[in-house]
Amino acid sequence: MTFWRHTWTVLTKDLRAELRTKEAVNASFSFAITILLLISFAFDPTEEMTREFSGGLLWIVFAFAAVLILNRSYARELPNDCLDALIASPAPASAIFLGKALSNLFLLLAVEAVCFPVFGIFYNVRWIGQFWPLLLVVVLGTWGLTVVGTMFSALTVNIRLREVMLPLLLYTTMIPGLLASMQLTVHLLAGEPLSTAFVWLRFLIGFDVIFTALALTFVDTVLVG
Amino acid sequence: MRKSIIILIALLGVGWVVWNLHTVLLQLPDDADQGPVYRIMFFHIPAWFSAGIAVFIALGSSIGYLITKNLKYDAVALATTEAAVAFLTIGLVTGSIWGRISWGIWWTWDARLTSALVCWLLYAGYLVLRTAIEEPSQRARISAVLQIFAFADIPIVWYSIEWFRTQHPGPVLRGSGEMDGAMKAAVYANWPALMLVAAAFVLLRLRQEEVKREIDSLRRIVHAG
Amino acid sequence: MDQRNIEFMFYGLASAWVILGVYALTLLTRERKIDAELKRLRGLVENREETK
Amino acid sequence: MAAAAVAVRDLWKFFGDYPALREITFDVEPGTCLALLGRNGAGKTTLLRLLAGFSHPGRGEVRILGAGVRAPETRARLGVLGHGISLYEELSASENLHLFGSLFDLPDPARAVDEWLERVGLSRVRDGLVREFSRGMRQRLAIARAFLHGPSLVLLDEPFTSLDDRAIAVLQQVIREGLAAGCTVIMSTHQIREAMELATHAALLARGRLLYHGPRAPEMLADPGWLYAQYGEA
Repeated sequence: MTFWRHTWTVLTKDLRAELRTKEAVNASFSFAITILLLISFAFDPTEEMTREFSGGLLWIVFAFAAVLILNRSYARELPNDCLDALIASPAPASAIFLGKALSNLFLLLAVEAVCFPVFGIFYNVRWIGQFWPLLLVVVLGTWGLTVVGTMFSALTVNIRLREVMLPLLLYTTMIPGLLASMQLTVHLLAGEPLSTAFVWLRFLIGFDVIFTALALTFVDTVLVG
Repeated sequence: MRKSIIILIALLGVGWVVWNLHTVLLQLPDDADQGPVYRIMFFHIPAWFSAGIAVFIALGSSIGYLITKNLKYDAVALATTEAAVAFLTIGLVTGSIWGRISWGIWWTWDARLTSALVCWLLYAGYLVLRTAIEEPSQRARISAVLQIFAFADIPIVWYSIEWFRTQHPGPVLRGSGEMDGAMKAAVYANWPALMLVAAAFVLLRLRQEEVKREIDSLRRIVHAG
Repeated sequence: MDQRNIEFMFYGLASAWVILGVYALTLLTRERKIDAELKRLRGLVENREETK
Repeated sequence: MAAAAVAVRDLWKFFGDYPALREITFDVEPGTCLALLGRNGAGKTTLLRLLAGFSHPGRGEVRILGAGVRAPETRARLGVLGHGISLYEELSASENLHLFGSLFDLPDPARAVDEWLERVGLSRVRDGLVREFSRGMRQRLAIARAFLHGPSLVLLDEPFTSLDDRAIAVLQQVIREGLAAGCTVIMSTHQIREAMELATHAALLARGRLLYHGPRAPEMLADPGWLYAQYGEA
């Protein structure tokens, strides 16, 4: 019970601090839209072919946008040595981690929520009919992205080249999770029911569970030297 | 360990590989379907096995470091990961050259190739991360956690890409017996030989890490005084 | 076709040796570098103790 | 005999192979104030970080109020004030304190926050963002943050460095009241005179070793350099 209260405290703290300045969210959002636009130059969005794999492109956009939010996640604790005060408090490192991961999830979902309609218009893709299954897939995929990313944000918080190391480590580790999310999204955007791609859904859930467990286990080791 | 012993092990390994090469090139007949090019397999397959073993040892010593905080385990993890990356590179390059003849292309996004490439990226990322951290204890701790994450990712990567696409020939050593007994024996004979070479690499690297630790403490003395 | 087959066999085997050689070479250059550094620092420390 | 507030046994800390702290052993009795002296790089901050549980010792053990350093009950009774102020620029004074109040599981965080804002003289700007605060205001808020949960052991790293006069007065007052209420204080410091006025004990660190640990002698108050001179550290 206390664990969840601590999680909630950190979650609301991070969201409030972020929403006051909107530094990370604004950067992430404009970056996402720019990439959506750039990709439309690389692949002709009016072609049937492009529409077929555009669900996969969407996840590349999300992965790029995520790094801008994730890089700030633990780095925002650095300026006044706030991380020390958090570690010194009775809240376990795993609760702090979970609060931060949930806050990142929320922020990233907000960016994605704006991207989806823009994407639908740019690429002439209809996704409203698949809203609920799509929401499930997006939440699961984004959770994988944030839980691994928040962990690596903690891992790289005190090192040189933090901004470069995070995406380098995150993208390689995320390949299976991104692959599953892309498969499911393409499948759903083609108008197929979720039930025919059930293996991928199960796989994505498995990915999330494994990395959430690993992160919660090792975050204390990473933060307390 | 004394340098001369390491050199002896290296020479023994290299000599053994050369001896095996003689058997492979002169005594074994050409493969019925593939022609002479299949002889690359005598390097390709044992290289993967050796890399696999190195990766296991690296994981074990990373966990060992987290439990004991003894920097020797960290040095073992580093040395074996480097050897693993070297052998993974051999596996990728030889496989690619073999594919050029057998499949007619240098690279194909088939399951095994892709998984192998992702593994290579994961461990290369580990080596890059190490270069970004100065303080030895912090470096050991953080890279040990990353090692665990990388290892956990391998089976997940494997399954995801296996489902995604497959073109690589199935396991040639077991099952339907695609490979002739004498050839199989030659593959197995080359494995310990390459392992000896790998062992020499690891021992040399370990020695270097020891010297580096001595350099570090000497530096402290010079700076302190 | 057969000619190419044999040619590529040699490429494959050679590439494996080349990669092993390159890694061995990086190990050896590093060895030389850290040995020199060790010698330098030992000299510094000895000097310091003599002057003390 | 009651358990020591802090019991340190054969403590070593390594950075790589370099021992930043070597065989440190000492006890701090409850209700006393220990001034941790030593030059830059002597290991004062490293020792405080170990006591605060920010890092694990290489060898040896620290017991705080009879429990391990990372135990939640220890954390709840520990107040830490380090080099940084550990406050969030984007949050207001009261939001900052509320955050730590709830992380420390205070039964009535709102009351504690009000009380402490009053004590450090920031009640009127309680809703102002820390970003807009002057240096002195930030420092006073940091003091409130460290003492908010009524800790029984307070660790202060160079507390008087770079404080303005008003913040020094507030901190001295808060420490005095804490000591009177049985709280234990350990502080590292350069400003020997201010520290010595409060300290009941003193300890001297040099190159990771504990050279002296004992009651504060009258000489120390009269001549701040006395301890250093005694142990050849001057």
